Amino acid sequence: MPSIGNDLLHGILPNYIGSFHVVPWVPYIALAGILGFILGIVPGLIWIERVVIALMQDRSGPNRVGPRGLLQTMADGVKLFFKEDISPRSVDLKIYYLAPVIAMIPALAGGGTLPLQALTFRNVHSGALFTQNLTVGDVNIGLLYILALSSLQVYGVVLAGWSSNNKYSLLGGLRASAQLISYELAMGLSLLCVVVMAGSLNLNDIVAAQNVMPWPLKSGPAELKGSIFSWYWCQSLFVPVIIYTIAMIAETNRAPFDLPEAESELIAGFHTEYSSMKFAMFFMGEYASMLTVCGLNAAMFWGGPLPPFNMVIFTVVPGVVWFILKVMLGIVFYVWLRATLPRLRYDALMNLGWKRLLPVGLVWLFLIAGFGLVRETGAANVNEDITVAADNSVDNPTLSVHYRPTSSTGEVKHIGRKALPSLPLPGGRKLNDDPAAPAPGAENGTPGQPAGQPAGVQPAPQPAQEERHEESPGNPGNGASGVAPLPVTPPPAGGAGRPNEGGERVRLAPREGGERRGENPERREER
Amino acid sequence: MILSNGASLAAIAPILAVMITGMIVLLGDSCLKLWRQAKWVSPTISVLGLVVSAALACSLIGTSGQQLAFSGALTADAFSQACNIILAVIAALAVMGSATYLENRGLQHGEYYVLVLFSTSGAMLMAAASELIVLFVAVEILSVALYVLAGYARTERKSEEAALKYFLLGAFAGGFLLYGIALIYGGSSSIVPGQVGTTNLRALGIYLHQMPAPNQMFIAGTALLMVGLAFKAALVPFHMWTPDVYEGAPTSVTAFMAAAAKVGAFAAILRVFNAFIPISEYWLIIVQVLAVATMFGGNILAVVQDNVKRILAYSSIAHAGYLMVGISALTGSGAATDALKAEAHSAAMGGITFYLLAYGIMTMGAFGVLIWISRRGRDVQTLNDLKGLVKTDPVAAYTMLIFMLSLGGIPPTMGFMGKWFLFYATLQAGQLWLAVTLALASIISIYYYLRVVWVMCFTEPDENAVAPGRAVASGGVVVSLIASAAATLLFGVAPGLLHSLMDAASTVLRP
Amino acid sequence: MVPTSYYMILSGILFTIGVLGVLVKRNPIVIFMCIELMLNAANIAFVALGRHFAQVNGQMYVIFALAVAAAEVSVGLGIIVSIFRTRESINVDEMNLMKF
Amino acid sequence: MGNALCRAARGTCSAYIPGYLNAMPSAPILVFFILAAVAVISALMVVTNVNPVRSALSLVVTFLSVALLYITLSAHFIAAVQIIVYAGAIMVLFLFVIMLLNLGAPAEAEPKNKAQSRAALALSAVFLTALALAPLVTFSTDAKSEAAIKNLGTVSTIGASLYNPALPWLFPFEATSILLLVAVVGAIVLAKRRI
Repeated sequence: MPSIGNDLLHGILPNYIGSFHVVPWVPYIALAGILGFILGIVPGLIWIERVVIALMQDRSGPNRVGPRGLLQTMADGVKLFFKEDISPRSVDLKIYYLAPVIAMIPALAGGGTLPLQALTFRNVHSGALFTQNLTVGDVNIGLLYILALSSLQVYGVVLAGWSSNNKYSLLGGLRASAQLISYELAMGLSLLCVVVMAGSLNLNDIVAAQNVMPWPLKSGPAELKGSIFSWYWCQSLFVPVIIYTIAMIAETNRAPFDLPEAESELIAGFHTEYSSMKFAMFFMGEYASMLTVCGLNAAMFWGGPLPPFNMVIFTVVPGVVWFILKVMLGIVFYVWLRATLPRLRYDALMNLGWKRLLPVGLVWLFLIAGFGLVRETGAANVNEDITVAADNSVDNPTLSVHYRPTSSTGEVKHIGRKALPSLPLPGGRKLNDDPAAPAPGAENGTPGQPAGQPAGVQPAPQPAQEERHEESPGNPGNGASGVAPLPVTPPPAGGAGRPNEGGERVRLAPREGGERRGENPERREER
Repeated sequence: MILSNGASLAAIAPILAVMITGMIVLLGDSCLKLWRQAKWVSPTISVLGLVVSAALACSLIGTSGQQLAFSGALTADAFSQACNIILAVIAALAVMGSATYLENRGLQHGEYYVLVLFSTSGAMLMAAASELIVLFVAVEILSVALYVLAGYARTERKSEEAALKYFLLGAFAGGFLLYGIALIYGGSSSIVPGQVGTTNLRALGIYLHQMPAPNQMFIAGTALLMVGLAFKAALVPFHMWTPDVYEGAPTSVTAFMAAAAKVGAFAAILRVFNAFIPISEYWLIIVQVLAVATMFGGNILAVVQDNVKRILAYSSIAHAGYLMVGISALTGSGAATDALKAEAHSAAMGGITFYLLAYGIMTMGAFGVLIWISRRGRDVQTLNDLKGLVKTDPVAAYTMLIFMLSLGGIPPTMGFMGKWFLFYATLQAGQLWLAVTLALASIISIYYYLRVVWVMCFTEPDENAVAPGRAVASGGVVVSLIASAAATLLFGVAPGLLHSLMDAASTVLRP
Repeated sequence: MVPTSYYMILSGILFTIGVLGVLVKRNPIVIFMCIELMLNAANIAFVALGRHFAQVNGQMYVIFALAVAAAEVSVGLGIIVSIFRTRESINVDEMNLMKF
Repeated sequence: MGNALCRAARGTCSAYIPGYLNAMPSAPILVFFILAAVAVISALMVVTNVNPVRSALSLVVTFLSVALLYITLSAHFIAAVQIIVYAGAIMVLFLFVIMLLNLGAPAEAEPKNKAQSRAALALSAVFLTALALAPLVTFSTDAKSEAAIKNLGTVSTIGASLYNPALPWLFPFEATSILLLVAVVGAIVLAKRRI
């Protein structure tokens, strides 16, 4: 799956010099779309929440301003905007003003790596088709980026609580920070299960890894490919999805985990002292982060932009619509929980996080990893079969801009390889390795090494490994010269057979690496 | 030779044994109720594990050569096995001495032994580390466990204060250590072919041997590394934390800390400076200054103390100074020929190893006596508490006498033999003035050791003292005291029994 | 490409600020923060040097330094919390039960 | 203009940059200086602030700018981990403890120890010159080509080296688990009311 760049900066400033491997405006579209969507939908979310809760509680809900009360939140927003801005005398002013801003930024930025849609374009000059993801930053650390931002989210709450100089606020802030730190672990573990299955931290790769036949089937009706059964909620990740969902609710401080703002104990918790627009910013930040975590949930466990079945009736709908639909289902789930569940006690909350979710997540991670290891080592042939099957199943794209969640030929090969849950084995299976290359874990891993020849143990990346392999049998001292009995044989002066501590073995030789890779990954790296 | 990963695991079996014992104690203590209720289980298992570790190390010490384990992360050679033996002995003595003491003060928990075992394994890793970052991780394993142990008596302000001081200064030293590693990584590029960096001590030794021309960055890195290690080994002027921490920490912890942390730190210093011998003209003078300052600083400051734990703390500083003399002798800077240099090197290696063992045993013994005579609730703290001990508790007094004589370096004790070996190595290295300084410093030290003896033997018991009566003897402390007293005398008379240990250590070659 | 020296100088400056902070501050928590700053300075140096040598080693060191920092923080803050339980202040100047 | 800047940023086709742009420092240098300035200023604020909470916040800013510096060094994984571990976990713990102990109120005027401060400043000046000048001498040559380093920081490279039994990182990685175990046990021993 082509990426706009290897890192965030390059992702934000796409490279459009040279022939068109990427379409430069796509990330900006995604950026505008995500920001606009998050900021624009929040009033709608509040309306949805109020209406759904009213429905569940069998009452009317908002029905005065606008049709069915649709404009009620607009009116509330206008009111908040024009309200007098009160800042209590004893607050720490700078931090007091900074806190709502800090609360909002990570929530808005968190959507930056969400996979909205895979777009297919035709190069005007060569006529070749290529796929590009509608993502702001299609980076190799996409998941880590979201986790990093979500870990920054706690600052808004903590600082608001502290700077208000109010004991209820302080307690709210303390509770929030403890809660966020605790649940981040369980959240990370559940997401790690997905990473182990997909073998990538890039959310687009993770979505692509779900776009295969559901696991036990090797072939079957094409409608099932990438269908609801092949998403990770169903592919032996039904426990992590539960853990993630609980953790995500706790991370966003929503009912039934809304202890930081428990009105019966702490008035309004960390935002007790906040009014008017600053309060509104907390409010928007909370909804924005709800959208982000639901988006992550959709991408990680529910197939992201994939339609529930690979049938024309579903695939005509653009993937981004499916994505939004899944996010909205998550939001409704939030509201449903809020309407039905009572708030937890604080110790119960901590116990749930540390004593239930964390161990279960850990055990499940081990299971997934072990399971993946067994299948990885035992199923080399199956791997090839699936690759071929995936190749054959590609239908030729004809439209120049073609809304289809799958991608071009090279990509599908890659997806085919990803069909099996894979553990990153020593020897480094790489995502964008040419699928024709031998499976690294099985053949080049160290177990088969003769014990007396540690010099032959290969360095990490695939291509460099082969070179080393040619040299090493003839020269057992290579890479070991730093270890020869000390004063007796000082290592030779040349650079090639240098010790392991030096460059050669440790250096990962990406230059040679690039040449040996297939055309597609090479292009990807250039960007 | 490079060991395969399986062989590497076998080569570090003593370390693994300690780690695994730690985990067993942790699991057993937290999961099994019976284990937790029977207070003797955790110490017994710990001692068993340490004995197994020492036995494994003894069986592996014969392996000759410079074995690089785990692709160069560790050096599993005879010296590291010797250090494993020393550390296992120290930790076993500490565990045996702790049980009663902790029981008396209501601190008896399995976690204590877990932390002792893990920090022992950290010290063992320090002795084996050949990659600097492994050294850093090992230092931190040792230190983090010791920070906690120093503050183990959580309700006592002194203990907490000790923990905080130790922690802040230890972490500060860790910062220096890490930055020093960074600078060495960068600076080594000028001597490593291919203009890349390395932090592998073995490789650095070889390259420095070929091209003893470090650049400024490398020298700056070495200096910072030295500062970091000097903090850990409590060399003057980086010793400020030592007396406070030793005084504040529970006595059993102080004993372990004084012995194990110092052995680990010196093993690491030895590894580092052994690799840097080819550039000794840059650091030798600093090491010698540190040695002299540490010997005199420690001894002179000890003279004016009234608190026994502080006296022992300063005495441990002084002993670090003696060991630094041994490091200086490693270079053989004054020796005329290469053969003489090699001889001085092996003499210094043997001497340092013997001294580490001697220091460990006699320190554990001296603190063990304090533990033995301290009564429920309060520690023996001041010299006042020891007044007339020979009348109230003659056995304890005579045992203390042995250790004091040994610490002071008076024959026929192990301490004397240790100093003699160091003295001999320094002479071999052609550093006569340093040898004379060592002798002078030891003469100063005899004053305060004999002062303790004088207080015990020639004063009347103090009514207000902590320990007027005979202490309730307990199995562990008694065994540990008997063992260390016997070892102090035995190896003082017949140091040849440790011949194989010293020989093994001296297989660490000059680069 | 930005020369490696720039990064090294930056890391030197940050390290010095860290050392300075440890020496002049009185609040153990802030002292501890300055120590974290020192570790970070070392990390910058590692990564910059690793890039300079085109080695992945530099980043490996950082991973270990991060783990060590995390371990130190948990224990250090534990000590500070427990010290605060027995006395109401944590100013290092009041840590004077033991004097030379 | 933007196009040209972009090219300058990539450092690929410098020949096509119009003459007037050659006088400008290239974009990476600018980015570096901005980030470095932020890092240094916020690091100074850690030391100069009397309020521990503000010190902590300044330190968070330092960590974030250091994370961005890692990105300019193409160490993406380290950058993400820096934010997650340092900014997201360590500093939150710091803030948590500061708030728990309620140390936030600006401390009563710190007793200034003039002699100590001066000694510290002098010492720091020495350090600064030594540490800052040493690399200037050592790194007169420029770094390796960009192609050689662009993949150094990816997750796969890091993972493949960290778990490669032929490299010396596997053992310290395992040893780190002991360290973390010690830290966990230690934190509980120290902070739990009843063990």
